[in-house]
Amino acid sequence: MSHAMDVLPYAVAAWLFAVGLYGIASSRNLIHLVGCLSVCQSATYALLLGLGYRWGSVAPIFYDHPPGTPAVDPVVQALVLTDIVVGATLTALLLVLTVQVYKRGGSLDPETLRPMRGGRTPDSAPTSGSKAAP
Amino acid sequence: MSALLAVLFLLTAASGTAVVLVRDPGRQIFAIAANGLVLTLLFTALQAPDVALSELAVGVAAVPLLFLVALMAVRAGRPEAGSGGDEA
Amino acid sequence: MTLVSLVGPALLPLPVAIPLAVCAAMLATAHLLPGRVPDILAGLTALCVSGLCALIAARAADGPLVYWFGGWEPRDGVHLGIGFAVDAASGWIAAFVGLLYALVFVFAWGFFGRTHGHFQILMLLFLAAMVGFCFTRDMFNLFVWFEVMSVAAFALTAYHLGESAIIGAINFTVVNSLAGFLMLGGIGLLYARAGTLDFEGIAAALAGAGRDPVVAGGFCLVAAALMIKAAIVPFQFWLADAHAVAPSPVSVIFSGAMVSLGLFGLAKLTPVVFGGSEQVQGAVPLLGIGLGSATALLGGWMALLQRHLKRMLAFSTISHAGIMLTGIGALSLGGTGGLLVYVVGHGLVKGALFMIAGILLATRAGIDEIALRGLGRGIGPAGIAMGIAGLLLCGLPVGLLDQGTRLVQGALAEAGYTAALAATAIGAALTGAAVLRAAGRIFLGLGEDPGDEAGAPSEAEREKANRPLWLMLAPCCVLLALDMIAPPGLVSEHAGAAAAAFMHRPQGGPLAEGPAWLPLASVAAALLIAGYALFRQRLPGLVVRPVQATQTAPTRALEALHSGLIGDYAAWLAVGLALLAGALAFG
Amino acid sequence: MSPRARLALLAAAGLALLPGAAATLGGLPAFGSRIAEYGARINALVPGERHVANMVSAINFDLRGLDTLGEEFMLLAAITGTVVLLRGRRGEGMTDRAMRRPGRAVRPQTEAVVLACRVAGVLTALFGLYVVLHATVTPGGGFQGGVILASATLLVYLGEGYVGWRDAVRSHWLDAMEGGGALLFALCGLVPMLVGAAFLQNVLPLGTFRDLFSGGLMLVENLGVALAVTGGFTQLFLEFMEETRAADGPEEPGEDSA
Repeated sequence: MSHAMDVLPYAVAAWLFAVGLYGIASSRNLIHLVGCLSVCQSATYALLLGLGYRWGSVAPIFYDHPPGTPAVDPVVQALVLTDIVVGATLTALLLVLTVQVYKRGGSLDPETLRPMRGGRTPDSAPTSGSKAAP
Repeated sequence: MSALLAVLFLLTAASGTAVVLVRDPGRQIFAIAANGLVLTLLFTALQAPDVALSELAVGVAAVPLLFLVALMAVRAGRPEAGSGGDEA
Repeated sequence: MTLVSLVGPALLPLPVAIPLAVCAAMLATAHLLPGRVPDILAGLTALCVSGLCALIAARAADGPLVYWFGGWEPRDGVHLGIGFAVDAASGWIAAFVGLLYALVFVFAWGFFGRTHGHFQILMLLFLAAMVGFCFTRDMFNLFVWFEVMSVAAFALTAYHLGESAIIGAINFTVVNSLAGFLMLGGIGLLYARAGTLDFEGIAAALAGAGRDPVVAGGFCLVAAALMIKAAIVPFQFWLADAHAVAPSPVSVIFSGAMVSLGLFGLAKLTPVVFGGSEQVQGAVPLLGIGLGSATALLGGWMALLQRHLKRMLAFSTISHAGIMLTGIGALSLGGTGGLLVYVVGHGLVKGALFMIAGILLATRAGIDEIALRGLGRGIGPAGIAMGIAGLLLCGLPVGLLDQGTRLVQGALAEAGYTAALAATAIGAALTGAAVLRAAGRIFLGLGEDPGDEAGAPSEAEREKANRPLWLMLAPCCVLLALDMIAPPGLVSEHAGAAAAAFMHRPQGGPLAEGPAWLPLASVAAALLIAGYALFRQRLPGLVVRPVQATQTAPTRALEALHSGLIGDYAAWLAVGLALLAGALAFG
Repeated sequence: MSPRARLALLAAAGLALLPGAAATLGGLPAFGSRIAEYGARINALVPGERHVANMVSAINFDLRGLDTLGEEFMLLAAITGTVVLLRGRRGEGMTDRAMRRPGRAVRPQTEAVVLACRVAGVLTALFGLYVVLHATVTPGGGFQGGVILASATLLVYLGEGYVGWRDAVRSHWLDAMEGGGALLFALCGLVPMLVGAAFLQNVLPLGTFRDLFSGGLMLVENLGVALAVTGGFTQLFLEFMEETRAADGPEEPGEDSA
């Protein structure tokens, strides 16, 4: 059990979040972006389960092993279960939104889809007079 | 055990990176399913069979399926705004 | 007070469980329920939640109530289950949230027809999650309610299914999902260090932590998540996209309760969980004062630039969130007490304003300030309400919002943060000015004739006009009245004790109030700015030209920043994390 | 911001975060060295106190049942939201019955495919039921089993075709299942309060350790979750499939719901 292994799981978690964030920042397709978001989420799985592991322990299910056998942390596993549900719900919702936005905007590229800006008031127009460019 | 876990963690990082780098959504679905599979293996190795089973049902089956359906809907659908020149 | 004394901790799960059970039953029988039943049921449930929370809050005045779910009480100092702990402040905030929902259900009466009660189901879930968020004393449970809140909010944002609404909802969903992941990561770090998820348990484990990078990292991630919810610079971008496009009844909840709850959570965790961490206690003033002032100014400035009413109100919410954050930054009983009062006052006033925007959308089929010029003449009461709300927003010395402002400003003055004090006053003045200008233009027909400018650059919007005006106006007036009738003595008497219980600190003396002239100065400045905007064409060019010249560059830059691109928002999120980490490293 | 400027900003922020992240991750206990007090205490205590073998299920349904309650309602919120967002345009009444769109030939499936899907569907459903029922003994539980059960209904779609599937699966039944399951879970919390116990307190007989019917109230909660998840995920699949179909036929006149 080398020293590198001591932090590898945590480093992998940090890497997954960073690479997912990079994907979101650079994505040109909303469906791809949703995939990147799920990568960010898998960072939390890796971190939590990594924190709850102990060398030489069994799963926290005392069916084949008698109670009292050293087992890994069941709490983080319960947390990750909830997390997976969160991930599935978010993915479903985002994909629905993506499909709907395509039906209206005709594009999946976030660069060409922009939310309503509403324009600015003519009073605050930087150019002279009230002819603000919307 | 240590080597196996190290390999699985590195594979997780690699498959996650692949999901980001495969920019074509059609191919990305395979990367997503592969990522789900790697995570399932990792969870099993981390002594979390409950989580692995969930990930198998959700990450390998349900979520890629949703992606696939969304992609099909987008490929087949024509936007109402009447912008011509789309596929299909 | 016999009723109150009968209340025991056994009541604590009910405000969460009742709305959940009602909405599950409503979904199960969705296709059987006749027309108005979901409306009535949802409104009554919200009222019931509000009443229960008020009872609990009244009882908690003597000391926090604690409840252990499943009967799992801590054993040998290990917290096995999930607990709720309610102090008076948390209870009153939850009661306020319930009341806001009840009024929104009245406001939205019949608004969402033909939907098998889906709107009511989502709103009740949203309500239950907020109450759970206020009551819980468990980190992961906090996360669960945070996520339930988010998921319900995502779906509600896109309810109209316009293109803007969907893009706004996507931006909102992506940014807030990232917030959820950050929070969970932070909880993982804290769990690794403390070995428990209970607030008090973590606090005890961290008591002698000193400078621990894991604790600092955990705080960084959790605080970032809560600040994203609260739309603090540089995490604020999603808010304007989402609040501007959500249906107005939903916007009332977003601005009135959801955003402030992010700050409520931060205000609770900072002293209760991280009280023992030097690093956190050093960084919070830096972050709260710095980011809070920046947010107050930026939100106010951006609000003044908008002609889309709901977008303007959204930026004003950002500005007020900044003011509230400075209250946390003061790290004192006064600052936190002020924040708690401010949350309620701001929620009441901002809720009323979004209702007025909804009234305009329904009766005048428009939301663009320029296009609506003079069109509000037929609905005078709404105009009066908007004027009053605008004045309250910038600091009219009446009511809850004003008392919150005074307490926050008092705490800032006491701690010697003069710049932040000025920022709170200026931010309030700018947002008030934007509202007053819009009220003057829409309801009095002031300002120059827009000519062909009148065509709104955004897509045409309207909301269902199937409700009588009085039905929409009544909840709006109730909100404003509630803000204004709050007796000053009551708040100043109890705020100190409530804040002490909220922060788990010994009670101090009476809370300091800010200089009395400062809110008045804000009001004067707001009137001046609004007047300038409306009567600009009658002023000599000598005055107008220099003012315009100074506006050009910053205005352009700010607008370019709010690009609406999700990629940009992700990059800013990383910048915000770096700022938090920097403050923790040097604080 | 141009994409390049944005990535530069992101990279700068990432670099600034690097030392802090390194310090934080380095400060964590070495991977695999120990587990938290909370988890260790549960492993030691719960098999005796609740007679269940699966600690994760015990946490999900008993010790931290409130989290699962919230999670179930999060799912409910997401699925209600999905339904609202997808039906809003299609018009609500459309999804309650099978639609036979004109001009679209129903593609007959070969006997072999129908048979294969029926067999596979039944097997998947049985496996799903197995996973649901063994929640307290072996890995699995209502959530995992529910997702598998929902997938089984998809095999009906493959085998019987769209119309057969729509005839078999009615939207309001799914609503009833989803809402009913969630309600059952909520009642599991509320009913013990009537007898003076705490919310979600396990008041039922606990059964024997390693037995299928061990865990008391957990079994009921598990059933509620299974119902809610099966109904919810089937609804989700149904709505998504509807979306691919809507594009095949002539465009329906869209109606906004609000």
